[in-house]
Amino acid sequence: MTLVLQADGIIKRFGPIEVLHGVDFDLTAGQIHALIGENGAGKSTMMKILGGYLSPSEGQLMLDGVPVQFKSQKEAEAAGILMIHQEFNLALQLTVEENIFLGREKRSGLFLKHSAMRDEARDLLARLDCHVDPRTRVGDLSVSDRQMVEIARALGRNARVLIMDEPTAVLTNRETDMLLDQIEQLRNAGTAVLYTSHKLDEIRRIADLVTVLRDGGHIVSRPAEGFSENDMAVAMVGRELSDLFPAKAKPQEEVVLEVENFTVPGRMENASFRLHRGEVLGFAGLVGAGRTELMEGIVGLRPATGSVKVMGNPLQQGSVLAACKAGLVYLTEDRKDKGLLLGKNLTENLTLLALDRFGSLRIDKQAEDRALSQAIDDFDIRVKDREMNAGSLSGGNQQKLLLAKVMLAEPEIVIIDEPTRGIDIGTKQQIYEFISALAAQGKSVIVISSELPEIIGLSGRVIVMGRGHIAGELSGADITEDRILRLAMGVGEDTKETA
Amino acid sequence: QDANYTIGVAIPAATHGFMGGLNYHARASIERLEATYPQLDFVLATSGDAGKMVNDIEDMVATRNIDALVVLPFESEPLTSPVQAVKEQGIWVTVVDRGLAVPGIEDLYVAGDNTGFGRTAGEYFAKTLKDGDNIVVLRGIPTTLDNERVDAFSAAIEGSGINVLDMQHGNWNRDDAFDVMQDFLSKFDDIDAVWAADDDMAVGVLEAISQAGRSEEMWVVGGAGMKEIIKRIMDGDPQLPVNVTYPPAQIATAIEMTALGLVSATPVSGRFIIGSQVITPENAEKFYFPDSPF
Amino acid sequence: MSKLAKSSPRKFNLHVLGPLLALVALILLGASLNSNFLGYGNVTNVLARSAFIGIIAVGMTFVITAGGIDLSVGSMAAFVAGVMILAMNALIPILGVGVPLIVAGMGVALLAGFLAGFMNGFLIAKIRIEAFIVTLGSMGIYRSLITWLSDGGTLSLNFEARSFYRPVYYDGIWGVSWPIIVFAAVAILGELAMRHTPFGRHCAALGANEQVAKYSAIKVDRLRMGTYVLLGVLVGLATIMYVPRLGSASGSTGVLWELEAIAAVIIGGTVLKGGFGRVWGTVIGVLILSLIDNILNLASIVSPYLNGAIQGVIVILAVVLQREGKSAK
Amino acid sequence: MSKLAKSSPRKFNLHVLGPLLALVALILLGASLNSNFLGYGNVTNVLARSAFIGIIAVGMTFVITAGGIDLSVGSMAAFVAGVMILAMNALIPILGVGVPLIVAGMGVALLAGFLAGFMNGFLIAKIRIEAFIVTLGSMGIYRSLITWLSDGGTLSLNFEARSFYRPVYYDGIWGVSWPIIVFAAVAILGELAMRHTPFGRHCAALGANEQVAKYSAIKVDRLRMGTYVLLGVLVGLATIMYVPRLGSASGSTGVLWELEAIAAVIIGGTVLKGGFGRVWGTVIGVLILSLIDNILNLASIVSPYLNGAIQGVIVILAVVLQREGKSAK
Ligand SMILES: Nc1ncnc2c1ncn2[C@@H]1O[C@H](COP(=O)(O)OP(=O)(O)OP(=O)(O)O)[C@@H](O)[C@H]1O
Ligand SMILES: Nc1ncnc2c1ncn2[C@@H]1O[C@H](COP(=O)(O)OP(=O)(O)OP(=O)(O)O)[C@@H](O)[C@H]1O
Ligand SMILES: [Mg+2]
Ligand SMILES: [Mg+2]
Repeated sequence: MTLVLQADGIIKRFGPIEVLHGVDFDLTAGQIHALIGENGAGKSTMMKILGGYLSPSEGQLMLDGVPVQFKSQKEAEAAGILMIHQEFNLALQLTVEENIFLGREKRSGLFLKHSAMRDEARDLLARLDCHVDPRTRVGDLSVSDRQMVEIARALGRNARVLIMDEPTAVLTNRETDMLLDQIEQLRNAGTAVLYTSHKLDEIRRIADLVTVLRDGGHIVSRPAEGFSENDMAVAMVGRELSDLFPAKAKPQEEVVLEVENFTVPGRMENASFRLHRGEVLGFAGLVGAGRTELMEGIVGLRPATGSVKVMGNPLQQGSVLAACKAGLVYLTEDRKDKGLLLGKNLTENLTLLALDRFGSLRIDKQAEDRALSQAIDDFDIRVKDREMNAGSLSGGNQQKLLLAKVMLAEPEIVIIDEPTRGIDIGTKQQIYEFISALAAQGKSVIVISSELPEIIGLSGRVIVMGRGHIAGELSGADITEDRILRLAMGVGEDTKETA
Repeated sequence: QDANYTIGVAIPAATHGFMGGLNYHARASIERLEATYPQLDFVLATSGDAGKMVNDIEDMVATRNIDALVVLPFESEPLTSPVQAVKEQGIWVTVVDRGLAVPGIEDLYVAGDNTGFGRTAGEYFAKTLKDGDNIVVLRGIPTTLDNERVDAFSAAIEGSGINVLDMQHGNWNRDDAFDVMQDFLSKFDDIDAVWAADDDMAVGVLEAISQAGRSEEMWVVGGAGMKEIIKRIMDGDPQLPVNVTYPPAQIATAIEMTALGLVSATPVSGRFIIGSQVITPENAEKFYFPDSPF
Repeated sequence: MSKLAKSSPRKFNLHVLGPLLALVALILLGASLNSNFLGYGNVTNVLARSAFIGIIAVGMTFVITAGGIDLSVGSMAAFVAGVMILAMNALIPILGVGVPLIVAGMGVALLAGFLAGFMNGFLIAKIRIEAFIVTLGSMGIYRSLITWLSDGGTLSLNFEARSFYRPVYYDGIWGVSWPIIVFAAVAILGELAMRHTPFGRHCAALGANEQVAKYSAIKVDRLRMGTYVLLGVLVGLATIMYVPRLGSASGSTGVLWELEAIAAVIIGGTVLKGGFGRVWGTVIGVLILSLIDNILNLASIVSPYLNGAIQGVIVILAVVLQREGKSAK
Repeated sequence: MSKLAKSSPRKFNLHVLGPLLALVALILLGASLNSNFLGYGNVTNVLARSAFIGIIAVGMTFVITAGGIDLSVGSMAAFVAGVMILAMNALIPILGVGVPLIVAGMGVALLAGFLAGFMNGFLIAKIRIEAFIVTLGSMGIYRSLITWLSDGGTLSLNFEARSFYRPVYYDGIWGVSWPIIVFAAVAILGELAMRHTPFGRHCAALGANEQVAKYSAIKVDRLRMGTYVLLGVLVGLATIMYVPRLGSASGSTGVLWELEAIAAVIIGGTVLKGGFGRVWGTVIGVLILSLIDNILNLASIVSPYLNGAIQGVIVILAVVLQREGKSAK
């Protein structure tokens, strides 16, 4: 076991703000080292430093025992260190194949070897059991497919050190399994892997060594053996965690949302369902099931046919504003491209959806400020400086900001697509409590999630979608992983297969 | 009355007053001629730059089989060889106003007299102003013909003791002239006369002067005989003592003579220089075309 | 934008002050070159001249902030002026020369501007054609329409009407002429709209990321259209100030105003790709541009042929000053 | 762009065919208006004169694909032509009139173009100034430099030299004149470079997302600079074809070429905001533009004053055809 990359006493400041206070860290060939911590703990920052995207304010990096300073990410890459970003790093207008080979195209003489690259891209994706055509534009892919492309791209360049920042945040279990297998293969092939995720079971499954960060400080590093999920959670959050899921509220009779044979052309067909006041309705399904499309259609973001009634009144089709006024809002799964203005400050992002509440003619800046403070404690958003751009919030905190933005519109019905994507366990708990609190207040919530425990723990009723259709509905005690998966994959009771 | 003829007319686009007038006279005479001579056919093309003008001429030759070309070269140099090429195809060539770089290409040359234009104006200044009087000059769009005019003007006032405070380009444009004159006025406390060299510019200049309330102090000489200006000269406006002609109607003359040459046996080749005359309140009437746009 | 996002507070200041510094530098230069430069007359001239481009540039700021562009404003202004003049001349028999006539003329101008802006906006927002192409097209269209209306020559306002209308450019209150007052008003309102109203916010959001704007319940098409209509109306307003100056319009009216307006906006620190706009910066940009001309005329330092070159250099320098902060990154 | 990203295959076809349809429509129109339209003479004329803008527009395609813009090409061409002419006139005593002189002239043109492009590229890529401002500035600079060099008049090539040089525009091989051959060559090479070389890809990546390009070990600054240099050299090449045609350069040479070139690029389907470029589309765009002029000359349908309007309408229509697919979304 040889040390490949070491970091001693890494300190990182952004302007006046110190976000890492002297973190020691090392990566060993053929070992998977997991880095865990709350949102904003500094995981991504640490990884970016190791990957050469950021340079440490203080402290020393050592490659094979020799001190190094990566002037740019290129140098790190030259040294065989590769990083998969938490936020995607793909050019949307380019095709999958173009993205995978960007900067290292295969060529014969001057010209590109298209077919060679296309085949290799296909193979790489196949290793992840992802079967998108390499010629499709990345912009046309679902988030999860995009993530797969991002990973395939890293796999393509056989690295000595592979840094993965929450690669599974947007994946479903099935895809996650694929990925984890690949990672284990890489480990066995002698790659040093640095891995982070908020899904502690994954950590349990693949990590050899676990390091916990809290508020930019190094808490512990210890072997994964005998480090239970609960202990990890405690080490991360710094307090005992009570039961993750709160008690389910009892829905009322009144139907607040009624959808009749609703179709989003080309994406999903003929869905009908009802949502009751005070209910938490879960939508489960594999990637590509069309849940997102259905919901986007309902709130008027996609051309669609079918009838939608809110509180019994038909909803004007194709107008997000109308939906919002009717008290129906949708929280997108794609926080970076559809959720937040990364280049704008927190306030402008927070109030964008509900701006009319801050004065129809003149925006009341004080009120906005109060709203921000409110949101910061309500959702426990870790901001170092109120003027910072949304883009420089940590991933999980961006998700919280997005949640706050949507809730600011005080909707009667909230559709949350992947509510806890990239959110730490402590905060997850807060959000779950928040969701059921909403239900308790007589609001209604639809939760789309690819994390079955979440669906199961939260919803009183679950609608399962598969291949663009509603495959079935489960409620009460019937809501189990097994039955959801079967419905999702459309396999009968007897054949027990795990795809 | 047997054969049909096509005459191509290529002139610069109406980007400022004078060219506007020229375009007007061209179209007017074409209508007249088409009415009188049914066997005549005209192709009129206006172009914003030399390159486009060459394109137009090429097109006329290639697709409209013209028998004669009347051209007011956007610039002399660039059009010389293309027009020569046209001539070599045995097409009658009439050149208007701006001579080609190589003499003897055209069959007929009708032109105003740029040097004369500048000289006439200069002479008027020289004889009207006293030694030591101050004038400012507004130049047109930087072109050879503008240079010719200004050089001739300077030559004519040479030694008269008039000193030229400043020359700036007003680009034959009212707004630019207005701005330039405003700045001249804030820059110089004593200006006795302005050579605006073009009536469009004169309009802007007069406006600027009256805004500064210095109308008594100086008079203005424009050029090319725009109808509004002529009118004011007729009415004896002290600010506009005279004007110098540079007849936009010359294009009409050229087109008519060319047409005549085609339909009748009248020999029309040669050079016709339409000299620049001084318009005074006395003779102003005969230069006044109320329905011309210029 | 991403650059902007990154520029940290300290650098941001320089970025903000850039255009201001350039302006001050120019003023000092001018004052040193010519004693009349800071005189009432010259200052009034420069400000009044800036008004046309200025009023238009304020509108352009919103269009660009929302991620658009409009190349047609110059010829649109010429066209609107032409229509206004024709309308007024036609109305004299009915209304006679007097306030009603002027008001009618102004109405026509604003309406024409509104319609022209609406056309652009419709093609861009609804039919979804590149703003660049649409406005390049309409630029040609309006330009040749005015040439056609004026028969290649100049459309002039009836003489009496003109003398009656003239004060709207030349007079004012307390020695401040109307164009300046209107420009100032438009600038202040624009600044307020950009900084303190949902409209300004939404423009920035739209320019920054159309998707996010859409997901935030912003009526993207209507908003985008709104920016072009606003610009059109402001062009109309600018025309109202322009016509009384010389009382005429021709094919050469307003040539290259679009470039000047856009340049002013960019010099002012608005981001060409959209997402961030600054109205006061635009105002400074406009002043910088007209001061350059003014100074070049006041001090005939070099061959007038080189004026363009000097202009170019100064424009670039003004922006270098401003970008300094960023280039560091 | 995001729109483009989403356009599904079926719609994409129309999007691809759009410009082609427009071109075909124009050709049919022309043929129906005038029998000589498809004649050898006219076709040659149109193609040859498209060469200048065409060669430049191919370069512009790369600049725009990489997320840039260049407004200076028109005046750059004029300036380069001027320099070339001065150089050749100066060299005649030394080299005499002959092939060496022509070669020397060509060398000068290419070098001048290279340097001009380098200047733009440097200011944009290294000093990080908005491309729009830099090139707007250099547009003014080159324009007034040529006016100054030509002392407000026209710079003309010595007459013998011109007669010797003239064939480079008017002659060719197998009845195809040189400008057409060169244009074709540039277009084909450009298409290859865009589609089949890393350079083209990297341009698209840069235009699509600079961060991503940076993190993919692409030397972003050098690449961006490269696009402007390439464009500069192509401007030089275009000049080499242009000078023998008119044998002179003046302040009015190449006015508005930049707009024509950019329009051609956009009509061709390249995305103005960058990230996607199509060279063959640009070629079609260029042909569309010069056919419009040609057809307007073929049949004096309307008052020449309205030509601009017709042009504008057709340009917009050409793009509508192409955007059809998207507008559906
Ligand atoms: N460019 C920046 N400017 C200012 N602060 C920043 C910047 N980037 C990150 N930060 C701050 O550094 C802290 C650590 O961020 P980081 O992204 O490393 O958290 P993280 O552990 O990855 O959280 P998550 O699990 O949500 O991804 C956060 O408080 C974040 O706001
Ligand atoms: N922006 C998009 N453009 C084109 N196709 C998309 C887009 N987003 C998703 N798709 C496709 O639509 C189908 C459904 O999308 P999506 O994967 O979001 O469904 P889902 O059920 O919401 O799954 P998840 O939300 O877990 O990703 C998939 O085939 C996906 O590839
Ligand atoms: Mg992170
Ligand atoms: Mg989804």
